[in-house]
Formats: sequence, structure tokens, C-alpha cells
Amino acid sequence: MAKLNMVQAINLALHQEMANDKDVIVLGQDVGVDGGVFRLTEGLLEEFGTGRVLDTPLAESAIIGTSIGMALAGLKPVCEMQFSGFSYLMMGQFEAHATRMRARTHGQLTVPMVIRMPFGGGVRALEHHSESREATYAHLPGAKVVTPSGPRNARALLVAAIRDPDPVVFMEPKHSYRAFREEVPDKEEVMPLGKAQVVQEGTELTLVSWGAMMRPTVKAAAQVEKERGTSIEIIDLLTISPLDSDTVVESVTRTGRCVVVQEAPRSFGVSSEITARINDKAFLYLEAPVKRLTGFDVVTPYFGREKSYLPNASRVAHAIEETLNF
Amino acid sequence: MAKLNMVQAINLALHQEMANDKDVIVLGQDVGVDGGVFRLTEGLLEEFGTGRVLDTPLAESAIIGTSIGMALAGLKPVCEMQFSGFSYLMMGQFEAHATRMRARTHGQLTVPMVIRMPFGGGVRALEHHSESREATYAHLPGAKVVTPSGPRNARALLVAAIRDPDPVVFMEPKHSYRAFREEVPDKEEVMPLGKAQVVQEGTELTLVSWGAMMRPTVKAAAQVEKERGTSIEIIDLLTISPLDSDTVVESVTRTGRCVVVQEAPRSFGVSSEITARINDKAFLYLEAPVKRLTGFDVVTPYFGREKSYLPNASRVAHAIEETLNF
Amino acid sequence: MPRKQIAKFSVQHLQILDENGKLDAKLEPKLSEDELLEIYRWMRLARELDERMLKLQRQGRLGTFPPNTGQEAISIPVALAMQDKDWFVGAFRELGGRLVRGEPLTSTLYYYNGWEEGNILPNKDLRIIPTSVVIGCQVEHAVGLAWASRYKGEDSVAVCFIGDGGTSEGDFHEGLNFASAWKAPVVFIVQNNQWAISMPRQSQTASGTIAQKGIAYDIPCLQIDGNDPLAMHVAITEALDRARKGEGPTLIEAVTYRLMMHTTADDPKKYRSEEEEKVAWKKEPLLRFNKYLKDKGFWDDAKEEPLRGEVKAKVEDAVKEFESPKDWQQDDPFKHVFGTEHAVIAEQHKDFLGNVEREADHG
Amino acid sequence: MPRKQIAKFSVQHLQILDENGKLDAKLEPKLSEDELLEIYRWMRLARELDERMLKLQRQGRLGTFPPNTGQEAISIPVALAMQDKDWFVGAFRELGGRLVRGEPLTSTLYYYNGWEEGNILPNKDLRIIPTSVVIGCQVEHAVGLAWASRYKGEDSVAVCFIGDGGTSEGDFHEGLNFASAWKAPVVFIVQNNQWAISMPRQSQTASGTIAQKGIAYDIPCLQIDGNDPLAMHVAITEALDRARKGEGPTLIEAVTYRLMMHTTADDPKKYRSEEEEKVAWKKEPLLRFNKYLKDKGFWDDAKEEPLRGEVKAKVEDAVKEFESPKDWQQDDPFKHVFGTEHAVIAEQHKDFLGNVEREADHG
Ligand SMILES: Cc1ncc(C[n+]2csc(CCOP(=O)(O)OP(=O)(O)O)c2C)c(N)n1
Ligand SMILES: Cc1ncc(C[n+]2csc(CCOP(=O)(O)OP(=O)(O)O)c2C)c(N)n1
Ligand SMILES: [Mg+2]
Ligand SMILES: [Mg+2]
Repeated sequence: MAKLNMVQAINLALHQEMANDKDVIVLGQDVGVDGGVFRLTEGLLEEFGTGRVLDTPLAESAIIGTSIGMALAGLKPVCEMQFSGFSYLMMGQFEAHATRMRARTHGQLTVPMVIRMPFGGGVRALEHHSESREATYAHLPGAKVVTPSGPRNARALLVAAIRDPDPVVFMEPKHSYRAFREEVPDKEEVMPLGKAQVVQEGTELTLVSWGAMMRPTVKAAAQVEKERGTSIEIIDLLTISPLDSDTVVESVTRTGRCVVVQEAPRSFGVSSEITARINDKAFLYLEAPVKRLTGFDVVTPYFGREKSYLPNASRVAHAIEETLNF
Repeated sequence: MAKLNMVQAINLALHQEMANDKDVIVLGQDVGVDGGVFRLTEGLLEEFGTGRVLDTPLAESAIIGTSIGMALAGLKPVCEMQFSGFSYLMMGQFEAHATRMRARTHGQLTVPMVIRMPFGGGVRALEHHSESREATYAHLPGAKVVTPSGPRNARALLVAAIRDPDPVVFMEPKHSYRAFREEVPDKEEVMPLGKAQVVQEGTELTLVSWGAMMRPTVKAAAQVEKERGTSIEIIDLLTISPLDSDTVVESVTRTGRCVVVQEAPRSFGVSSEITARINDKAFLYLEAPVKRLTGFDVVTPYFGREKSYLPNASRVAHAIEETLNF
Repeated sequence: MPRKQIAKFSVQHLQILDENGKLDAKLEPKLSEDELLEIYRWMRLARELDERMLKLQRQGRLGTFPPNTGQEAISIPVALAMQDKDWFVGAFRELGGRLVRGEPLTSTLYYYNGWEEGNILPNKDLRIIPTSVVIGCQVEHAVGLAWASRYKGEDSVAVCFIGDGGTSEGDFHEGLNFASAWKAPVVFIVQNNQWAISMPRQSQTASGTIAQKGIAYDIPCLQIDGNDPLAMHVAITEALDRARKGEGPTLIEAVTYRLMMHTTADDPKKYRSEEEEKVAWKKEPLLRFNKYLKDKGFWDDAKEEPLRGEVKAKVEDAVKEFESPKDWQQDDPFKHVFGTEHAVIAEQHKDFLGNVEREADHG
Repeated sequence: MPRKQIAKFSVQHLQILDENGKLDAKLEPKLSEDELLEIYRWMRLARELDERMLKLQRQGRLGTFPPNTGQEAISIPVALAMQDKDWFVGAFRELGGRLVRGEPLTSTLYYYNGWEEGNILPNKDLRIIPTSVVIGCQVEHAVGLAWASRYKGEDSVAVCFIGDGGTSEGDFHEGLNFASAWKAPVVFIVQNNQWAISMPRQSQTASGTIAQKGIAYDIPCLQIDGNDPLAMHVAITEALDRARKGEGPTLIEAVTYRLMMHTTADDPKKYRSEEEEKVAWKKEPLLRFNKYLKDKGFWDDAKEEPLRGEVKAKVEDAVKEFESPKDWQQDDPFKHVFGTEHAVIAEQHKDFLGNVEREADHG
């Protein structure tokens, strides 16, 4: 057991899974000698050699395209997009082949692969480096989309993603990379994909979030609990797709109120899907509209304005109050 | 005034806008000599010459990338993706530049362009030719997404899209290309982007759809009205983003019930956003949950199974009944 | 202005059997009578199936498909030169090669009639990747397969096909660059059939040859007459050999002609002359190969007739099987979204079955 | 085996001023004293600004940025050879060229400190396209701009920069192919600085030169010493001329070295030796150009000192302006999503202002 940050925890998962399974290959830009621009793949090259840790040329589509080929041959490539902002260059490959091969061959050929990518804002990065677009991948049938929120679940979910028989987009909230540490057991730990986690039980309002937004979310809940004594249930989605709405719905049938916190632009985002699912299954239990506290439908501003645009604890608290007061 | 199908109506808009404005350029695969694989651009080359109608090499990203360059130089490129299924190859260019140039230069540089693409199923096409993914583009701030439903609005919306100062993804429901004809005035007709249209007034339920799904939607409404005498209001979205939820919300505050019909897979789709907007603004008026009657979250099946997977009038009618009976 | 020349390149062309069936004996590969006849038999079968499919399509018994007629001399000798462990990575105009690799005739029929069942091989070890409709993607898959086979110590090669139009896609470039950077055991074959739907080869790219695109990556390249099965045999043998020796990828431009429409949805009259087609028909591969075999004394009209009957019968059997009733389920797609269970999919599956039931009730 | 050679290509290298400042007089371009000194002054200014930015970044007064030191001999002579009506399409390592084109020094500072204001030119007609962070995209923009300028009869050329790493992207290939198919008036300049973050040039692509990638499209190509401003001047002049004469695109590989870290977030010690850097520093452009100017009698140390003071002062002024209070609004992004009004944006704008107010209240 060691106190690790998310970078170290993900690195641990990669080390252990590569050691476990010779079919696991790591590839991407600067993942080898440099250990990744965020140091996620540090030490892998030294331990597993250039035969299993590939510094690739600068081409996102080819990283995914060749990984698809490797996966078809029975390997389990874990590839890195340096930033999610560059991943749209591989959407063609991903959409046309990775997500479909199982369906089009009725399972005869499959593409077990993981695409890791840092996403989201809050680190004063250059343009194209701060977007949050999990919904884009989540809307593709055949793709799994996973977003850890802390070191421990990042490690356990990545292990599950690598072992999953299907392509997984593993979106790492870079704002949380080094923001805090958690105890992460040395021994293998695996969390199932497709399951949300109730991180705090409560009775009066359900608060749903994922990724980097979990921190302001939890903070806001504590604040409101302290101020008003409200009992708030908090759910961490962990997997965006396939979305575990059962856990959310079950919670809302008990609390009657729900706030969803999302970093991405509001429209056509994940919080809209959650709202729709609650509407489907818990309509009669709702005492207030589901509140989406989200980013705005504007082009992601450069970091000089970034802070004004990210949901924060104060805004989450305000959304909770509004929902309680409805 | 002539009875035109959607192919002819779009062709008319292209002819007239090219004649109107020398800055309008048409480019894409097979749009010139061949007149487009669906014949949408027929006659343009003959009328405007190879200087303004460009048969491009086979590269989606370059079609959009060079169009962005042309737009930056003051032209108004109208480019064609042969099928929406190939458009993911240009997502990088579109996301990184077309949708952002205005924001990143505070309006000093802009990218007025139209990307036309046939989308959706129902024509027994090869794989990758039948998807419906309007939500993917709609989630991008800075992008407008338009889906006509008939010849007349297709023509009037395309004219507006070409004149719009921003990039517009113009998604043409190919199932409706030749399915029916409408009177389309010779004289210029323009419909505003960002406005939904109430195509039938009613008081007991609001039915929302767009694109090719408008036809089964209208048919189902007629059937239920006939059978049960229900008064149904029907809204055609026309623009997916920015979404005109005001029109939908206003309607639902009167009817209290809503069914949204969408061809695309359900999760993270447009109908989820509509549901969320109704939840936001018409919560207290709702007498039943908003019903999403949609495609399934499966990889688009080949055409041997396609029919089973597309929403049809009978399923829409069933959804209406369920919502009325709630 | 005197500048230092730092690199020199050239592109070679190979033709062994010309359009009149005339042989350049110096270049003739050592193929036995059986081997030569095998090529011919497969070419006939592919041609027959293609022609039959066109009829089926016109009769409304088959969906849209891209005919392969005239390009038989490319994928067939290639597939015959490959080993079982090699990977066959096609685009969508390699009918003959697929058959050689062991894909049942019915697969193509199912596939182009809208059934995923057309992608399911009798045996996964046939190592045929399904058709890549999205042009260019397959290039990178082949590189990944090649890399994996080396990683696994399999000594197998990935052979990848693409059209002249496909070479304009970014994935073609990225794939070739990765292949050469990795010295991957892969062979790229461009079926330059002069057209990409309505776009003629010379408008697709300004380069004099497609082969020279290999120079960008220091990939050995060669242009061959793609209607000459002997040239194709020589070129692929050399390339497979190079790959297996660890010397990396090869790019082969096979110059041919798309004799038919792009797909059955296309009308070439809109963009090319019948004159041009007529000239091309004179160069088609079966004609010249037939003459060559006759010249060698391996073939005559008396043998041709039973062969024609044989391939017709094979195609007929396939069509019969294709049109026989199937118990394929409409709800299969729900079973193959993921390899694991998920509540959302399960619930929608139930809804789907409910629809089916309700719609059956209502007739 | 005798095959027919059907095409021949070669790649030339041009160096006029070698790393010791030694001139190949036969190749020397006809540039006046003023013109030469202008190049030198801009190089000094760019160097000074770069060094100052690094300090600002280290002091926490500037965000992450990619230093340009060592690459001044590329974009500066290029920008000086361009006409006002030409388009300057950069990647992100063309600081000098941007300054020459008339971009204020403050623009770069604003941009790398997270303000869109850094992209707003004093005058739109400067024809500088903002930095393209997503690598490769700019290649296609340049081709579109070039096409448009010909369409409008403007006789202007688009000049596009990209790194050695960038040549691996699909968009590089697609852009070059479109350019040559369209014979577009465009010049592509690859700043081959040997590194793409941690990836050395020889692993990026297996080709011996980057220049030869032009052969894939029959685009005239040339490799030059990118630390030699005279070679760059000759190459760009020739290429601009070719473009303006309607003869289409040119590809120039300018061989240089990224002397500093990739960006200020990078640590080159992880992947390259100090020895290698030391060798590269000896070849850097300012050193040799200074020597050349002195040899010609155009320059001496007495002139150097005031120039240093001058560029320092300019940079100082820019930093002052950069750090002076601004009335830039936090809600600007709402005003520039679309050029037209939309209810959703308006409503969210109101919400945003509400947040700001509330958060101001709460301190
Ligand atoms: C990425 C992509 N863009 C467009 C298409 C539509 N399309 C199908 S075939 C074709 C032409 C292909 O030409 P070529 O590569 O020369 O192959 P050929 O059809 O001649 O065999 C086009 C444009 C596609 N399938 N994929
Ligand atoms: C499409 C894309 N992928 C990845 C990155 C991340 N990235 C930024 S710079 C860089 C290396 C660029 O190398 P090169 O093209 O040689 O330019 P240089 O930095 O050497 O000037 C990478 C990988 C990016 N900006 N864009
Ligand atoms: Mg072709
Ligand atoms: Mg570089």
C-alpha cells in the first residue's frame, strides 16, 4: 500500500498489466524514452524494452489504425493520445473499425484495445488541450468510455479496461493527475466497467458527477450539508458508456432531487443523457427538475478565461440550493 | 413553382446561390462531371465551370481543410462528404479549426462554409452508409447543424446555411432524397437557422422529430388522431444546433406530454438533450415522462436487418399511446 | 546553380505478358503447368461470380456491389503466392483473392446483400480481414497485423490492397510511414484501375506514377502491368520474400482498368467514353492469359468448355445456398455490441423483441 | 532482372554559408547591405524575445510556450521575401517570421499567456493565420488559401510551415496531394529541427530526407541548410517565383536544430545528450551570419552593442505593455461562438454573468 497520485497509479497499472500479460503493448507519441509528456508511461521502456513500448511517429490515426491491426492479431494495445484534443484525427479509424469489428463479424474478430487520453481543463494549458468531450465517444455504439476520478479507481479501472474484450476510451482527467494522493494497494485491484459508485450515501438529493468534477462536487456537498444539514448522496459515474443509470435512478427514487455536474459544454452532453434516463425511470419520484450544472456551449476559452468557465464548488453548491429550494 | 424532390430542391438552391454569389464554390468527390453520387450537384459544372465546381481527390480531411483555407480567404465553400459515414475522417480539421476560428480571433477571422452530407438509413446501402450521428456534430460549440425534412425546407435552409457567417453541417436525410415531392417556389426562399417549425398544431401531446423521421412521425400522429381523436402538435426541429428548445418547451407547457422520435442510437443523442431541456423549463407542466422513441444503442446493422431497427410509424404510434396512457 | 545531389531514385516498370499475350521470355517466372492453370481457373471463377452477381443485382436479388471484372490478375496471383499464415487485408475489389484464400462464394453474396454473416469465415484462421469500406483504414490495420506477427515470431506477412483513389487518403501516408519506420513485414498493392468513381487517375494525384509514392518513405516500389498475372506473381513473390527476410515493406502499383461501373449504383457513361472502355477491354487479363496458356500448350478450347461449366456450377450452387432460407435472427446485433453484458443493451434488446412481437401481431 | 526504368528523381542540397560562416561565393544571392542587415536585426529581435519569454515563463509570468531559438534563419528570410498579399501560415515555431509580417511582439505574449487577444491582428490584411496547434491542419489551410488567391486573381502565394514530426500526419500528405493536383501557388517549408518532442528525426520516418517526400506528388523539392539565411533566401525566392508563375507548389526541407526544450514543459535531458546540443549550438544561425556580415564589412562589434540595446528595449516595451492592466472581459467567449444571435447562447451568457456576480459577492 502506498500513497500515489493518479499518474503513479496509472503507471502502476500499466507496469503490472504488462508484466502479467505479454500481449499488452504500449504505444504512442513520446511514451517510450520520454516516459510520456505527463510521465504516465515512465519506466515502461526500461522494464519491457522497445519491443513492447513503442514511440510512434506523429500520427494519431495510424496509432489507432495499427493498434486495431495488432488487436486483430490477438494483442492488447494500450495506446496514448497525447491530448484528447488531438484524438479527433483518429475518429475515422475508431468509428469505422474499432467499435464495429465485433458486430460485423458477430464476434469472430474483436478489437480489445485501450485508448488512454488526458482530457479536461484546469491546468492552464495551450489551446486544444483543455476540452472535455466524453459524450462524443460515448455516442458511438460498441465503444466503452471510462473516466476515473482518483488514483485508486484509475488504477483499478485501467486494469479492467486492458482486460476488457472491447475497445475502451480511457479518459484521464488531467486536472487530477497530481492534485491529490490516495492509498493504492500494491496487490492487483480491478473494478468492473459499466458500474457507477455511490461514494457517499444520502437521502435528500442525488449529486452525480465523474472525472475531475468529482472534487468540486464533493466539496460542494460537504458545504451544503454543513450549512443546511442536507443529506446528499454522491455518485461517481466512472464509466460513461455503457452508462449505469440504474444506480442513479435507484438513488433518485429515494432522494427525489438530482444535480449532475459536468465540465463539458452543456448541450448534447452526458448530463443530458442522465437527465433523460431519470425522466424515463424516476419521473414520478422527482420533486424538482434534474439540474445540469455544466460548462457552457462556447468554444473552450484559452486559459486566461478558463477559470470562469469551469464548474466550481460554489456553483455546484448554488445548483444544489436551487434544486432543494425548488 | 415546381414539384421537386429533395435532390432537385437542393440542386436548385446550389444553382441559385452560385449564380447569386461568385464567392460560392462547390467541392467534393464526384461533385463535378458525375454530378454527385446522388446527383445533388448535377449541372453545376456545366453552368459554372471547373473553376467553381471542383472534383477533389479522395481525402475528406483535405476537402474540409482546404475549404477552411478558402473560407479564410473570403470564399464560401460548399463541400460535400459523399456519406456522413466518411465524415469522421475530417473531424480533426472541423473541430480544431472550422468551429473555433471565430472564437479564437474574436471574430476577426471566420469560416463561413457548408458541409453537406447525406445521412441516415433506409436505402439498403452498404455498411458505413446508414448512420445517423447528428449529435456528434451538435456537441461541438461553434458548429451549426441543420437537418431538413422535405424538399421545400431543404432548399430554403441550404440557402440560409450558405449565407450564414459560420460553419454549418448540413445533414441531408438520404431516405427522403427521392421519397416525395413538394411545391418549391422558383423565387428565392430562405428559412432562418436555429428555428424549429410547428408543422401541425395540437393540444394534447407534442411530437418532436427531424429529418427522415418526420414522415413516420406525421403518419403516426394521423393514425392516433384518427383512432383516439387526440390532438397532437408536431414540431420539426430543422436545426439541431443551436437547438430551438423554446418552441418545444412552449408547446409542452400547453400539451403536458411529449414524444421525441430519433433515428440515431438513443444514448447521448439529440432526444436526450430535448428531454433535458423540457425537464429544465417545463417540469411542472409534464403529465408524463418525455418519451424517446429512438434507434437502439447497437452498431448499425447491415441492411438485411435495417428495417427492424429503424423507428417506424407503428412504433411512434405505440410511444404516443404509452405517453397518453401514462 | 550548382547544388549537391544527395539522393537519387527511380521507378521501374515490369510487364512479362503483354496485352497481346506476347511473352518476354527472359522475364518468365518458373511456374509449373499446374500452378499456371490454377491461376487461370481462379480467374475464371471470379469472373463468373462477378458476372452472375451483376445479373442478380439487376434482378433485385442482390444489393449494390463493386464489380471486380478486369482486375482478376492482381489479387489472385497474390493470394496464391501467400502462405496460410499471412494476412489478407483487402479493400473491396479483391473478389478473386478472397476466394483463393478460402472465403466461400456465399460470403460475398451475403455481404453485399446486407448480412453481417458474409464476414463470418468458416475458420478464423483464414486470416482474411473483412472488406474495408472506409477507404484507407485498412493500410494501417495491415501494418499493425504485420507488426504483431513479427512480435509473435510468426514470420507471416500482411498483404494490403488499396485503390488509386485510396492513395490520396491520409491513412495511406500514415500507414506507409509507420510500416517503413517499423520495417514491418507488409506489402502494399495499389490496384490502379484508372478511376475512383468518376475521378480519373491523372486528376487524383499529379505524380506520374503511384509507385513513386513509396520514395517518400524509402519503401522499395515497383509499377507492374496489373493485367499480367506473371508480372504480379514475380512482384509479389519478391515483396513477400523481402518482408519475410526482415527487409520491410514494398509498394507495388498494379496498373489495370475498372472495366465495369464503380458499383452497380454508378453509371460510367456520365464521365468516360465507350471508346476508352473498348480499348481497355482489349487489354483485359483473361484474354491474354488464355492465349499464353495456349501458346505454351497447356490449354485449348476443349479444356475451356468444361472449366466454364465447372465455374458456372460452383456459382450456381453458391447462389442456391445464398437464396436458401436462413434462420438468421433479427436481434443478433444486440448480442454483439460488446463481449460483456450491460443493462442498457439488455433492456433495449427486450424492447426490440417487444416491437417485433407487436408488429407481428398487427401483421 | 531487366525492368524498364520509367521515372528518375533526385534530391538536391543547398548551403551557401557554412557553419563556420564560410561563404560559397558562387552561390551568394544578390542582397544589398540593407537587406542583409535587416535579416540580422530581425534574427536578433526574435532571439531576444525568445530568451525573455523563457525567463518570464520560469518566473511564472507567462504560460507554456515553444522556444524558437536556433530556427531564426528559416521564417525570417521567408517572411522578408514574401509580399504583403501573400499568406503566412505558421505552425508554432515561426516567431521571427510573424514579427517580420507585422505581428506585434505582444501578440505572442498574450497568446502564450492564455488570451485569444494574441490572435487578433492590428490589421486583418496582415494575412497571418493564427498558430496551428493541431499539427498538420495548417497544410490544407494553406492550399485552400492559395487556391482562393488564384481564384480571386490576386497573384498571391501561401507559405506554410510544418515540423519534421508534422510530416507524419495524414493532413501533410493530403495537403501536398491537393496542392499538386491543383497546381496551387503554395510553398511548404519543413522546419526539420531533428526532434519532435522526444522523437528523433530518423525514427519519425525512414526516408533519408524529408525533401524527397515531395516526389510522391511530383512537387519540386529541395533540402537546404536551415541555419543558413542565404540558402533560405534563395530557396524561398525561387519557390515564390515558381508559385507566382503558375507552376505550382514547392517543398523545402530546412535542416536545423531545436536548441531548446520542446516547450517549457519539456525536459530534453530525458532523451538527448548535452554533447549533441553542444555540437548543434556551434552551427546556430546568428553566429555564422554575424561572421558573414563582418567578413563583408557590413558589421562590427561597435554596431552590435546598440542593436542589442535596441532589441532589448523593444522587448522590454512589449513586456510592459503585456503586463499592463487590460479591460478584457471574461464573458467575451459568449460573443464569439457564432456571428448570429441564438437564444441558448444568450441564456447561458446571462447565467454566466450571474455566476460572476455571485462569486464576486462571496469574495
Ligand atoms: C473514406 C471514404 N471516402 C469516400 C468513399 C466513397 N467511395 C467509395 S469507393 C470510392 C472510389 C474509390 O476509388 P479507388 O480507391 O481508386 O478504388 P476503386 O473503386 O477504383 O477500386 C469512393 C470515393 C469511401 N468508401 N470511403
Ligand atoms: C495532431 C497533434 N498531435 C500531437 C500534438 C502534440 N505535439 C505538440 S508539438 C509535437 C511535436 C512536433 O514536432 P515537429 O512537427 O517536428 O515540430 P517541432 O516541435 O519540432 O517544431 C507534438 C507531438 C499536437 N500538437 N498535434
Ligand atoms: Mg480506382
Ligand atoms: Mg521537429
